[in-house]
Amino acid sequence: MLAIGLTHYLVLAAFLFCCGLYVMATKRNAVGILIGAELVLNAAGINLVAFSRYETGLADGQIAALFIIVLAAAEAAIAIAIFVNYYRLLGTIDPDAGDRLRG
Amino acid sequence: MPDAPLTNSPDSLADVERVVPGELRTEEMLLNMGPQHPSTHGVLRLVLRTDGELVLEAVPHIGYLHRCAEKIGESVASFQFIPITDRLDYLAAMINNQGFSLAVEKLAGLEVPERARYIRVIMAELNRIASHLVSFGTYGLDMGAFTPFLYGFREREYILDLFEAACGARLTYSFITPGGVTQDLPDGFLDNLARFLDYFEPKIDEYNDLLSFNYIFIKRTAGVGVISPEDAIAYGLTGPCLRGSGVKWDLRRCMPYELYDRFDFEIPVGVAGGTDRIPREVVAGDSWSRYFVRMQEMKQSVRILRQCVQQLPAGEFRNKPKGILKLPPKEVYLEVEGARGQLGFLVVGDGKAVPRRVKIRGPSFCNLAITKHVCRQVLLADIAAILGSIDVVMGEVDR
Amino acid sequence: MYEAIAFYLLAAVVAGSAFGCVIATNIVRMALCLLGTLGGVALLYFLMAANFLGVVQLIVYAGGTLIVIVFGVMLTSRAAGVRLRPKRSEALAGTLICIGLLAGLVTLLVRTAWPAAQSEAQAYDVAWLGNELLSTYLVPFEMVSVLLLAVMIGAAFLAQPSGKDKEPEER
Amino acid sequence: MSQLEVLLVIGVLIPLASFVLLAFVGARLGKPAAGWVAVLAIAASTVLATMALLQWHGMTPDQRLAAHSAPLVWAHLGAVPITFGVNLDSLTLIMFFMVTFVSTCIFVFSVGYMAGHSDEIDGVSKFHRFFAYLSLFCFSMLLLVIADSLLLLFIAWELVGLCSYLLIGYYFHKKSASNAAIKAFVTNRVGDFGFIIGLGMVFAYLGDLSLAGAAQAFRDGYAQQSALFTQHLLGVSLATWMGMLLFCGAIGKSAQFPLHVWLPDAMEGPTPVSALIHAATMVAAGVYLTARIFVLLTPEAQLFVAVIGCITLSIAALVAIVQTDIKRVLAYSTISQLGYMILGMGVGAWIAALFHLLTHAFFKALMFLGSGQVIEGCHHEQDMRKMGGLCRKMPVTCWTFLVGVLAIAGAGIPAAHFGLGGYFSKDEILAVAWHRVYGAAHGGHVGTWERGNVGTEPDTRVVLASYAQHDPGEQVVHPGHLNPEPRTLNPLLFWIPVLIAYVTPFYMMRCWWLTFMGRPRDEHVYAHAHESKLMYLPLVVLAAGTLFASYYLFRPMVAAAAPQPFLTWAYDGEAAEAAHAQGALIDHGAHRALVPIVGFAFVAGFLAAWLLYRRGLTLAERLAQTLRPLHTLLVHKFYFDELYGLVLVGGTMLVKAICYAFDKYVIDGLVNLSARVTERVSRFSGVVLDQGAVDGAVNAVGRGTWELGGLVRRPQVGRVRNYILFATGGVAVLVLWLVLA
Amino acid sequence: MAEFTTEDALRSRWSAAARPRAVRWFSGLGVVFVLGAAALGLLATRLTGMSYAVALAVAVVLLLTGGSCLGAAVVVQYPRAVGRLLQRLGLPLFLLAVAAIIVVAWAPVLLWPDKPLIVRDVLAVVGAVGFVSLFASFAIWWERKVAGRIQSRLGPMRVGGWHGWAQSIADGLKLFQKEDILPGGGDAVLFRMAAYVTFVPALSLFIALPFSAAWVGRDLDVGLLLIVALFGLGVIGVLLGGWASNNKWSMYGAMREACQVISYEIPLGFSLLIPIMVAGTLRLTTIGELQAGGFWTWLAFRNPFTLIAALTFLIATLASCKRAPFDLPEAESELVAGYMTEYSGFRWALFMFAEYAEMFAAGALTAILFFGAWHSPLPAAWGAAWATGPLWQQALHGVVFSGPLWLIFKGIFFVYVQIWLRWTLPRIRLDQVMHACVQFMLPVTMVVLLAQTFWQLLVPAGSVLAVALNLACTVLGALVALGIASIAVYGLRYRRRLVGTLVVDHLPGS
Repeated sequence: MLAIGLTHYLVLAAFLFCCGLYVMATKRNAVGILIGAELVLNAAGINLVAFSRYETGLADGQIAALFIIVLAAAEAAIAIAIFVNYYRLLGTIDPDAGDRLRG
Repeated sequence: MPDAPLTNSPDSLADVERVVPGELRTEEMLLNMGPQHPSTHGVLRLVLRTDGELVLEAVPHIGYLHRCAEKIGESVASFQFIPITDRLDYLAAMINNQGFSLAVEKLAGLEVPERARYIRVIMAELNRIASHLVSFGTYGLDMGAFTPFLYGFREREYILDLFEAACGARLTYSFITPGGVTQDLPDGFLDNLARFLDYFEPKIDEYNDLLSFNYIFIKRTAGVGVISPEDAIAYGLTGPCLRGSGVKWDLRRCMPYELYDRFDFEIPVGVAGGTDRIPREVVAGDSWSRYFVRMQEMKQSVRILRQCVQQLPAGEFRNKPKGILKLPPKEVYLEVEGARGQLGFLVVGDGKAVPRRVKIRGPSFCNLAITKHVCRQVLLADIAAILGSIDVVMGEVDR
Repeated sequence: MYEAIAFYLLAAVVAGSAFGCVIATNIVRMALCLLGTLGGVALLYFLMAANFLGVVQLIVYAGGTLIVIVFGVMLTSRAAGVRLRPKRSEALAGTLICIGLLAGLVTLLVRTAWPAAQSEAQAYDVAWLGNELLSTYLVPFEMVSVLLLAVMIGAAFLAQPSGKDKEPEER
Repeated sequence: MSQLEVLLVIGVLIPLASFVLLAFVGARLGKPAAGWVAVLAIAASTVLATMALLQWHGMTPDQRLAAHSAPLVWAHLGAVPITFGVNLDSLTLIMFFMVTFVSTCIFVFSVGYMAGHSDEIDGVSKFHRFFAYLSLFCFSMLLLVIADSLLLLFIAWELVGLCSYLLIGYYFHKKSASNAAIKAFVTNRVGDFGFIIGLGMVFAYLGDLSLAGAAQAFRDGYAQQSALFTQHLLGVSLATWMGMLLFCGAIGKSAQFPLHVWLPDAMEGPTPVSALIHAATMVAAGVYLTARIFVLLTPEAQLFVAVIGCITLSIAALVAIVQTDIKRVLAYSTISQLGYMILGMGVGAWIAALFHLLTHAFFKALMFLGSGQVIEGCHHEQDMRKMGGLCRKMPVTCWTFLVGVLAIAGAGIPAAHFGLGGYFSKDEILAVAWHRVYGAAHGGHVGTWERGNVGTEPDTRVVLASYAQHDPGEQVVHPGHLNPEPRTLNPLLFWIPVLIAYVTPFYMMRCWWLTFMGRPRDEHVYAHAHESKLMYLPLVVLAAGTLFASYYLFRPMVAAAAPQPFLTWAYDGEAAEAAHAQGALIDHGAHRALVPIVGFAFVAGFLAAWLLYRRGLTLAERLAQTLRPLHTLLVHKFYFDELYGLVLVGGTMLVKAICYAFDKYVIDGLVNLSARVTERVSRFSGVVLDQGAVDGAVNAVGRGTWELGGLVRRPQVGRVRNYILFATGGVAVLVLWLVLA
Repeated sequence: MAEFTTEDALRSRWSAAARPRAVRWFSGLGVVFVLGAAALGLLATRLTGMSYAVALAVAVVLLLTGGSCLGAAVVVQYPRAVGRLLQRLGLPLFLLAVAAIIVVAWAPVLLWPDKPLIVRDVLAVVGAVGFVSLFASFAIWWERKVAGRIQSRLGPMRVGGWHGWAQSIADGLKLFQKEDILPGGGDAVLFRMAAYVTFVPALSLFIALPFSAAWVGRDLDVGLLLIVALFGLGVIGVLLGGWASNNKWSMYGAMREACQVISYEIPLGFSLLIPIMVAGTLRLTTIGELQAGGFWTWLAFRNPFTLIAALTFLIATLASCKRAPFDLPEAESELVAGYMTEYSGFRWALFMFAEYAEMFAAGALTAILFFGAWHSPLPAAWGAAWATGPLWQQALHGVVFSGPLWLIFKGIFFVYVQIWLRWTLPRIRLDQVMHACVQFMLPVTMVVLLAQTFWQLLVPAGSVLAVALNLACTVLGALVALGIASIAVYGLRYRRRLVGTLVVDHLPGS
């Protein structure tokens, strides 16, 4: 247990991933779902870096994680912009309320 | 949170909550500014309808400092009402004393010795300077500049010292009284006054450099809260607020009382920027103009004071009425030019010492009325700028 | 041993905050928990000798994305006041499924024989990373920059008030 | 890239350009102009396609081989290169031509059709959006056609799905339309889920996602008896699983049996969309996919395909009999015809199935456009019961429609080798099925030929695969024919399609007769009916296409592309033809046997329909009264929608109900039990007990019924989070299975 | 007026019921921590096999924590006695504490540089806590003194004796004792957490902040970025605090803070890129050592663009530290106290600590990036002989040429600049803040960035142009420095005349 290896990180990431999925699946607030997505992305990031650190030794994992971070920022910006509009339109950010497909 | 008390208040803002369909109903918010707030200068309460930083509407609520001054005036003798007038505009108590005394004198037909009249002018103008210094200081404070406040108070301290020497009080003087003033000036007062004027006059330019012409300060105040001359007249604005809009109206010049027709002074008014030293951004009637009128008025007051020092005659300081002063059954309304505008006293006598009716026109009260008109579609920070430039004293608003 | 201590500490922080996200009903608290996770993951990156990544995680994720999220929460805060709880059935199903998934994943991960850890972590120098980014991964890098531009324009377009709303006067 | 490839790629990209143009400046182009831009683009593609087709036609096999170029490497997944290239063979070219040609007709029709629609949403016209979507759809479909790797195919596949969603939901302010769009999308996702798992298996076990590479790896894997063939899951080999999962995609997209429910609902979209997507092209994608993965199918998987096709074609045809909405009749007939194609794939009639696909594209597009004309002419009246006698008002539509009806019914002169497209294609499918059922017993000739004389066209896929691994010049050595003994099929696989071959002409004639013949049943509709020129031009062109796109034009093209299958045979491939010429394989016995069996089916069907409907609806209604249970079953489409409502949505809700019940009846029950025991002891009364027990049971039944009703009632739309939950659940199950396996 | 003493400042604010409880808790915790430290020190290495260094580090932390708890208990129990003690022995005790903290924090780092990094980290955190608390106390006192002088007052004069030096300590003790008030309807957990979320990043950035090439907790290759990242993190705390306060003014403050800090991070980042480009590294020690050759080699004076970048960086840090004229988040005349409206006592103190820690970090970063880091204006090479000589020579080298003292001095100088600006300038309005960022800072920094790029591409290091502009900038910088110095000297010399006090004679009381 004391020698930290790839498995440790992967298990942690798996936990994070499942938490994120749960949050995405159950929170009835659109921002909550976004937060869940961030958790999932972080789990992916941990995995990528862990593999790059313990297995490949190449830059690819880190670069991919870097892109994840950047894309997550972009995603959040767009998502929040959408949510704000959504909120303006519907007066709620319950994603379930948005099943009408029209503005 | 202000939502709850609103419904109970007399001029409820219920219609403020009205939602325009299709508009963004979500971002508007009611904000309670005061009665305890650093930039409302006392217990003024403003209810703001805001959209983010943008203030859509500001409604003043008053009455938190109401002390029944007028009612008291109907139950005490006119001499005894003088200390109450101190508490109206407590930053310029001398002028309050003066206004009420003048009204009573006119009603009772009381003559005032010339020396007393000079002393009255000296006190009134000194107090005008003191009041404007506070206004200058707190306006800086409202704009986030702390230092001018202390400078203003330092200078005011010297004036208060002079008042203290003259009457023993530093805030509520009760010095001017029907028939003259309560005491003659102490020895060396005029010397000290002259020294103060010599010291003070250059300071005004220094403060202009420090605050008035500071780039940030100009940016904060120029073009903010513009009141057109028409609006200013329509809303009954007086004093620096009226003159800031470019209307050349000053009772000391237009309807002279006491000895003001003897002095040589100018009436500063707000002008559009670009000329002289006035910054480009300035529009006549904006906050900066109102503020700057006060700065210039201090200079004119110094000018009047210098003339007083030269002209002050010897003689009686008071024409003391014999016995109790009875007020004839007449009605007198008289206005003087206070530090914040025209201060009016209506005194109705019915042959007794106690007036039948006293009514006070507080300039701050009338000036405050324009807040709702001006504070529309401005930023939150502009509220402080506008309110500070209107410069109300709540003691006078609520009386 | 230090690595182990640090890892377990950070893992506790990360997992704890993630779990906090799961159980929190208040969206702002979720954001706070997310901060814990993001910070913890950043430190985990440090632990894995990916310093640059850790710092970028802090700057971009914790310092940027999270603030955007919190901002979003606050812009929609009137709705946030209404607690939107999931239905009990959803929560239960979600719990079961996620626990099942986690159990499966962990079993798989533990069962798999990963190659032994490299004895010495390669020095992930920033300069090296930068060179890689601008040589091997130049195309994705440029694509990401184009994407960011698009996002910037898109977000600005989406967030702009509709024509009916009054704009504050220009000063 | 070779000249041909360039032609095709440009042909693919032009609609994309049109899409981009319309998406950005479409609103400014205005109402007719935006449509004409799209028409121009697709027409340009058609020209290119025709040029390519002609060029290909004039090439020798060697030239054709030389026209291939190495695909572009897009990325490396591990050691596996992900490549994008053009899959150049006759099938690609003929499909390409068909898609562009039919699309052009439909685009032109659309300009006329959509111009008459007020489609403003919030004051903005959506006209340009419609054509933008159409262009994007064409791009996706063409990309799908030319894709040479499963991954690229999948990408195009999903794009097609997206376009379908957008177009079905075009009238998204109509609740039913947006529901239908979501239904189509979600249903397709179910199929795609299988497809992507299949893709994963291809990647994992074959290590190559290009069509050629995968096929090659499949052969090699079989030769070496790799894990794919030796490992079994639930008694079925992984290879079969892989084929079945890949085929799942086709099930979704081609609206096959369990997932066919979306297609009739998709008629909520504008009629040209129905013509383009839900008749001619998109649904054909599933068949096309099956054709492309044909070489990866094992006999078991192929049997699975055949069974699915058989079930679909019968169910759909039966339902079509009772539909009254003209578009729904066409929709169900589409499903039924797709079932034929899939059945063809399943029994090994590769060429016939694709041939049927092509002919079907023409006549179904023709009929849909005709129905669009009718609907438009009757002011959006879709109910056939209110039509009738329209022939006088819209003659061109009427007669072109009849061409389509004849084609779908398989009209032709038996034994004279003359007829419309449908005649040949359907006949050939049935012939192969007959052969698979009875041929072996009769002749026993199966699998007796040499592989040397297979195909006239060099198997480009194999050659292409060799680019990656070998010198171009080196010939790949094939492992040969390893599974020479195809099993004999169940006779039902022959007899059910035959039966349905009688039903098809019946319902098509019913449709035509009710619409165009007889007396007008609704004066109002009849009085306003009219025909517009811009819209019937495409009809005429398509009708001509239907007439000429027959056996001699299309079939050779398709046949030239027939794969060299390996575990399964295309029983009608060129090899078969060759063998056929030698009297070895499908001897004329099959065809001869078919003549009395189905040769005059169309006559019988037409006659029956005419007899039943010649006096309007009265006779039919009386019949329906007589056969009420059957009629109800058919009108409710075998209760599939209701079943899915119960199973899919209800599945989730069931979990809730179980939890609720646990809470309510076990936990609370325990508490109540103790209370009740006390009560019982204290009251000591049997009456109370009786009442409690009986009432409890009644209430439980009532509550159960109520809950169940609630479950069934709920629509299966809208909850993003639930979809996440479903997906997660799926992954969880998969992972757990991996763990436990 | 009666003398106001430390005692008064320490007069307990605990209610009668709460006081004994507080004493019990504090003393109990203190004893536990101290005993824990002792136990760890004595036993841990033997019993658990924990390494000596770790045990030491943990023990030090426990000791410090326990000590502070015990101290708090004593203060709460005996405010008068403590007050008297502070009055008498305050200054020497205070200096002793300073020395002790520095020694405890840094000695192991310097003595055992080969110890595991985690030990250094732990010690660096201890050092950072010590330094930040010390510096914050000093800076608050100093700010009040400076403000007083600018406003022609004296500032604090009484507490502690000499120039009221113990004023902020007394304030701190007072705040520490105040009741922890939670706003009704607010989110109590978030309200509490927010203070830490702001404080912890501000504190932890000191781990990566080098005081000299050797005096650094962790010399990271991404040190600069880490500090900037931690700079940006405090915003979240402010946002959460503002939200959790359930007060619209707080919310306004928080929103303003978020807007402002995020916007100014862009020009801040662009300005940062200039020294990064010149140095070609993100490692702060390398950037610092680049400027060892006298003040003409300081990065700000390399060429005109670096000079402009230094100025834009200064302005951007002002905005990031929310100091005047960018102090909108807590603008008292508009927002009462902004996001801190509902905070009081200890948590309020945490916010203040964070603010001052950030101020120093910003100042120190300015110094490291642009103004010669820990080097004096003299070239360090001149003192190379001292650097390796005996201990006293080394000490002398640290004072004259380069050492942590110089960095602290420069940091304090830039903090002084911030204080100076705060007490002289009005506040900008929010829209003006944004306009200033988007319409001025952003274009300027971008142009400078481009210009610097081309400069480095086109102008070789030793060319005439480079040397001439270097010289010009240096002279300009020197002139400005001289100007400031001469104004200061002039002001000191003629302060009475400048203030122009007026003593009015013959008045009662004068």
